[in-house]
Amino acid sequence: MKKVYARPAYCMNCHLCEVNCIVAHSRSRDLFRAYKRENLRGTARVIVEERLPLSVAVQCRHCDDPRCVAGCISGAMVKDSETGIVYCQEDKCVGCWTCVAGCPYGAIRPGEKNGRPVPLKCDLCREAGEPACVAGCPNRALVFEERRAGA
Amino acid sequence: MLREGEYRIPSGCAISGFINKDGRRVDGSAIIQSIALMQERSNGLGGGFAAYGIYPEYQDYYALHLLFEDKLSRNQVEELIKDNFYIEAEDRIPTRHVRSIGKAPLLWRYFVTPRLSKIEESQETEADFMTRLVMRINDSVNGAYVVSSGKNMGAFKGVGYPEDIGEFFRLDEYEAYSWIAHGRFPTNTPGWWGGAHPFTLLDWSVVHNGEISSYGANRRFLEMYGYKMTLQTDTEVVAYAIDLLVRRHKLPLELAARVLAAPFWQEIDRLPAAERDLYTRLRVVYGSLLMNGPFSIIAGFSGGIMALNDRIKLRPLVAGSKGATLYVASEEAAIREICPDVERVWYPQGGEPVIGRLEEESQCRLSA
Amino acid sequence: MPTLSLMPPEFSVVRDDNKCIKCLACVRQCGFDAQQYDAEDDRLYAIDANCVNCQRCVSICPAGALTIYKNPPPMRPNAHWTEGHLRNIVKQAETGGVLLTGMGNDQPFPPYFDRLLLNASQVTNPSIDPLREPMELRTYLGSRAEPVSREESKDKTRTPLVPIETPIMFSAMSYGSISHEAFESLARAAKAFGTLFNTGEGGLPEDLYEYADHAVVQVASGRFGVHAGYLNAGRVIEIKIGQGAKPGIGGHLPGEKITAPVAETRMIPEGTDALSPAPHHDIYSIEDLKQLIFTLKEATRYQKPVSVKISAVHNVAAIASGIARAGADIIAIDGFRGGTGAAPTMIRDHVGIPIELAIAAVDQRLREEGIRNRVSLVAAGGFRSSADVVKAIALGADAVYIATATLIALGCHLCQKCYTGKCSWGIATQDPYRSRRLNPEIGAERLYNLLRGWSHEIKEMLGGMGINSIESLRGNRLHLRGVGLNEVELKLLGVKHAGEAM
Amino acid sequence: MNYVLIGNSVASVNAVAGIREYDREGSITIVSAENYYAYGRPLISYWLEKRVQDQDMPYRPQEFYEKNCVRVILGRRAVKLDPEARQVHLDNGEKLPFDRLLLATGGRPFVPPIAGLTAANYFTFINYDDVRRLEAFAIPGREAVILGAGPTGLKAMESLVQRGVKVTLVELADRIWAPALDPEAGALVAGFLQDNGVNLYLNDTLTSIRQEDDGRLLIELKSGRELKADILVIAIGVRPNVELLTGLPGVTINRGVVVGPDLSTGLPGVYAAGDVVDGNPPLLPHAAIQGKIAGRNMAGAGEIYQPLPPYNALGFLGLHIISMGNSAATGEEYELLTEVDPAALVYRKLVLKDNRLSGALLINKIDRAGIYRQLLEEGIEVTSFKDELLRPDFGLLSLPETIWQQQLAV
Repeated sequence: MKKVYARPAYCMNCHLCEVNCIVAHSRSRDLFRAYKRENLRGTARVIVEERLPLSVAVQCRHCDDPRCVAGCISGAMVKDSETGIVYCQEDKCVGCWTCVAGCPYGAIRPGEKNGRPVPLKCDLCREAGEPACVAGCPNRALVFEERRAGA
Repeated sequence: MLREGEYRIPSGCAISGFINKDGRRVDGSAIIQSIALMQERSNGLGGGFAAYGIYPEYQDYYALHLLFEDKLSRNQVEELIKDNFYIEAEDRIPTRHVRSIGKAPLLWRYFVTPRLSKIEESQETEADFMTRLVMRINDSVNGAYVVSSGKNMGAFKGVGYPEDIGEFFRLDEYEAYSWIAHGRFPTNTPGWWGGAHPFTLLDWSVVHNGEISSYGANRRFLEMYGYKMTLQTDTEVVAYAIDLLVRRHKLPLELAARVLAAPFWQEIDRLPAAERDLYTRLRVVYGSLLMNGPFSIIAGFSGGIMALNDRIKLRPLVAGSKGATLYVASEEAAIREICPDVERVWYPQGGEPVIGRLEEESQCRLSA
Repeated sequence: MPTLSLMPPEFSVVRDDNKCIKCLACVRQCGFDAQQYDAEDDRLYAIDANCVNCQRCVSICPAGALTIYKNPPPMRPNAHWTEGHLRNIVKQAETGGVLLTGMGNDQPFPPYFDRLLLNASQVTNPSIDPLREPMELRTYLGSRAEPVSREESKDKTRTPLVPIETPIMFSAMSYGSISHEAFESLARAAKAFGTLFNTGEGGLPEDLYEYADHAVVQVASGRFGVHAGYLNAGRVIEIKIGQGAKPGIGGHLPGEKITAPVAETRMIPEGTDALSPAPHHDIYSIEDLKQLIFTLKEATRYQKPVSVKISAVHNVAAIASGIARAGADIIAIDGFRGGTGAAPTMIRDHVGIPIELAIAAVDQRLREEGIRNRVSLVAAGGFRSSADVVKAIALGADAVYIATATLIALGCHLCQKCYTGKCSWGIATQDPYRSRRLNPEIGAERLYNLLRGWSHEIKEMLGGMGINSIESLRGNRLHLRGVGLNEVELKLLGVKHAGEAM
Repeated sequence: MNYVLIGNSVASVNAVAGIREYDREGSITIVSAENYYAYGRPLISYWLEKRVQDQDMPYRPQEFYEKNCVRVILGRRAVKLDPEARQVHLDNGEKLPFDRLLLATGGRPFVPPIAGLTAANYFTFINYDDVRRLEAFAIPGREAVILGAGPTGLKAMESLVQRGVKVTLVELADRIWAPALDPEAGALVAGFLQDNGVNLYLNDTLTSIRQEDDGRLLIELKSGRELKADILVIAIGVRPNVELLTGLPGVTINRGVVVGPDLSTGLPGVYAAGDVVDGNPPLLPHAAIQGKIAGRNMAGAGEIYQPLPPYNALGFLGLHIISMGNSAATGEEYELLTEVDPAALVYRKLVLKDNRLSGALLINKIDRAGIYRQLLEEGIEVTSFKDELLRPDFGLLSLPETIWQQQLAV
């Protein structure tokens, strides 16, 4: 399947992937509303790790046998059998965070939206086509591509 | 590559020429008839002819056709000529009165041979010596202009429609194995007798239809080799370029044509290795002689003519043949006018030279 | 001990808090520590004095919240004592040093390119549409042997000609002065487009030898990175005598920029300053140059044309003639607008002559001497657009070198702080945190696009002039007209004034 | 191929998915003793709190069963397995033939013998039905006693507190959730609970229970303390439901059913997954993973199940705990890395043994916890980055480059 791959050699630590992710997952899809009205600062589903000069955007790897799905007590977290995308049906999530304990990449963070728990994890912007982090990466440090046949 | 054959423009020049490859000499009435047909391509501001084989009796002498604005310039030139040449014969070029021709300059011709001592002094070849002298007259003698300077050939040109110019110069009284002619629609030079076509150097004569956009580049390249562009027109660069390439750099005429109208790189890249190398070197070394922009030319030389289009054929050029005669002209009608039963007519591709030469036998006969 | 600064900051960083989303991209990207974040107060602020107006923060800010303003001059208006002079004096009063700067001469000398206009066809000859007709920009560099004959030349001391698909090459910028990423971008774009890049004086990194066939490998007075493999790998060898930004001056790459890979490429110890002497100490005269030219040709078995690069100085025509006669195949002339990673400000701004005049003079001189075909002439120094390129070629250049334009294409905003090694755009730096901002894949694309755009524009200008091959433009000064130039200038440039006929 | 899955929870549902990865054709039948489609059992506390409604209970939507062609028999108990005939007998007499059978019957609450305990006066906290019954009792102002302060007891506590019930926790051990929390963490959590109005009696247990005349319960503790309550919840563990296999030839039963590495029991074609399996921590992720692998193996995959150390995420009243492995360990043989911030109720402890992660306990700062779990499960030596482990920016880049490069390339 097509996944987002980080190319650390080109990651310049701007964290714009986080910004674009936040906007893409906001209600308004608008930068200013997302930050200023929806107060979504810090809710990115991609995590830029820094060990300067190295930095890298870490996000869900959409595993074949996802631990987050296996551990989900409510059945909110699923892997789409067609697309392979692992995503959370957010209105089913109860916020137990077993997924947080399960993810080997630490790519799921506990979050909250409108008073409800939301696991902050990449859903490959499954409704938009190209993930916002990739589309907005100014240095092509993130690419959205197929690397493994049949996966 | 554009192969429309013609660039449709209501103005333009007319060119026409033919050669009897068997050496048969004919008078000027046919060429006048041919060029006259294309009168609408001229505007009465210039016409001219070059004829080869017209002076068999002086075939070993350079026939200098000169025009002088005044006596003073003639005196200056004659002094120069006398210094450098033996004059075998000289006379006023015969003309007849034609009403449409305005005031003509003084028109003289000299049959000369260079003084050996002068050539030795200059450490030049005879041809270079001649070239330099022609340049010097054109360049430094105000009011004097060398119309032609080859052997057994001559150019006749002036301000007027070409058929009137032909009448004026009594071309029906000359016999030549090849004739080229030009009717002019001046674009970027004033109507001046010296500015009419053909342009000549030594045996070379060129008539040209078009405007050479690379003129500046061509000119500055030729200047490097001592050519002096004094005539404020593009056409002379063609004559000088051919002179440089063929006479001085010893390129076959066919290859010289491939310099003036070079193949595109994409064509060169497709050639077999040896050819590719040759054509690459030609373009690289003589790139500045690429005649860029629309043109069709007829170049006359001793023993032949060559017609050539620019490489994307932005000006008309037609060729025809019958028996031993090769015709080239701006328009097919101009050929049919003088050869109604022409056997073959074709439109040469851009950059593809059409060359007619005297057959070897007639060459010998004519120079005998 | 901190002393009172006599000068207020040159720039103000203004943040629109209504827009700022505090993503901190500006803080992370500022190469000069001007952008700051106070985590305790969750507050962003700027240290204006650090700002060099490189615009990195402005460009990266997703909210468009940043603007950098030039502060008003810190004094009464004074036409003689300009702000620049004041700042320089104060700086020198503080440091006692030589003023250093980067990039090219930024002073308001007359730009001749802007006083030249091009011709176009109307009626009497057709203009040519480059979208419909072939339009040829291929240019061959090297010495042209004449006359041409059917037989190939037997002369084994003739170096081959080198084709480039557009008359634009990338000028010398050394690895060390620019980042590996920038260097690689140039190499990749040159290869993709079929032109050449120039290694500058710092050698060619081992991992980029795959691009060597598109490299002009430079041999400069420091001889950094020069070895037989390097010379033989390149397509053209260039002896660098001078540089337009600093004629008569050597180079100095500070030790901080000599990282391990740079040191390895340059073949000098890591962390040591790389000093290029002002002259080549084996070239004190034209015959010495000839020896070096033939040494290099011998070392490469006459398979590489040799270029000699000089600054455009007052006697440039005669010097160029000498270089041609010394056996160079290419002469590169770098005008006074040429850029640099580091130069003394006074030199950069006050030495040398405009490339337009230099190229006109050299081309004319070589033609007068009948040796123009012996060399290719490459013009460099401040080419800003395809029109500049066209004008230079019409003046007589075979091709041009561009460098500042390539850096701008890669993100450079001409802040002129290359010599600090802190380049926010990842270009003039060896700091991996900064250099990784320039993804060579993107850089190469941008450079390719630049070449593509300029080349297409050149084709359109050629077509307008009614010619379909670049060689018909070379030295074709009839297609140029001067505007507002005096007689001496017109004569030197060999052009007529606008309004004069062909 | 006939697949019969006994039990209707995450193990069975995952087994369906596992089977269907390899076999799109075979018929699958699920037999559920409960009257509900599979739901995640931990959801019951959320249901009681009304944070989850009835319609959100199912673990998978109806389409899941349709898409995978699963027949679900609800409300029927499998009472007998006939290995000869390869049939399962249901409590209504129906006989289901099988080629492959999965035992995923889970466990049932362990209820100790306590004087006075009757079916009517206590609750367990395992099933949907448990909380449906409890719902009517759990009304504001009432008092509840919960026996057992493990995960189940704590979740029961949370839901009751949220419903306005006053809760008292009674725990036999010396601290809350003793297998996961060390004493320091236990104290931290105890303090938190007390701050939230929960009574807590440690080192204690119930000895008797009696219904008073007012209908309330009088509960006597071992310590002699007497408690009055309206609700009693017993939450001290589960026992595997192994009856179906008991006594069959080839089957070994300890506490649970003993399985081989491929999750097969000793009976040909019969597999087991989830809480019924011997030695398996009664945790949802483990059941799900086993179910998936058992399903694949039933369809012929031949996959090995590597026993996983326990890991669990538990949240109550806004406190979040993730524990894994040997999280309560304290002994000399362990190296402990800790970060404690009592004011913020933050406690992070990593248990190292031989420079490998042996356990981890994270309270209220649980970001990136899965990386620790991975290090623990894979037994990765952490010496080279030990000082990174508790850094606030700990992440993949803390690991050796070869590892994170590989991780990012997945």
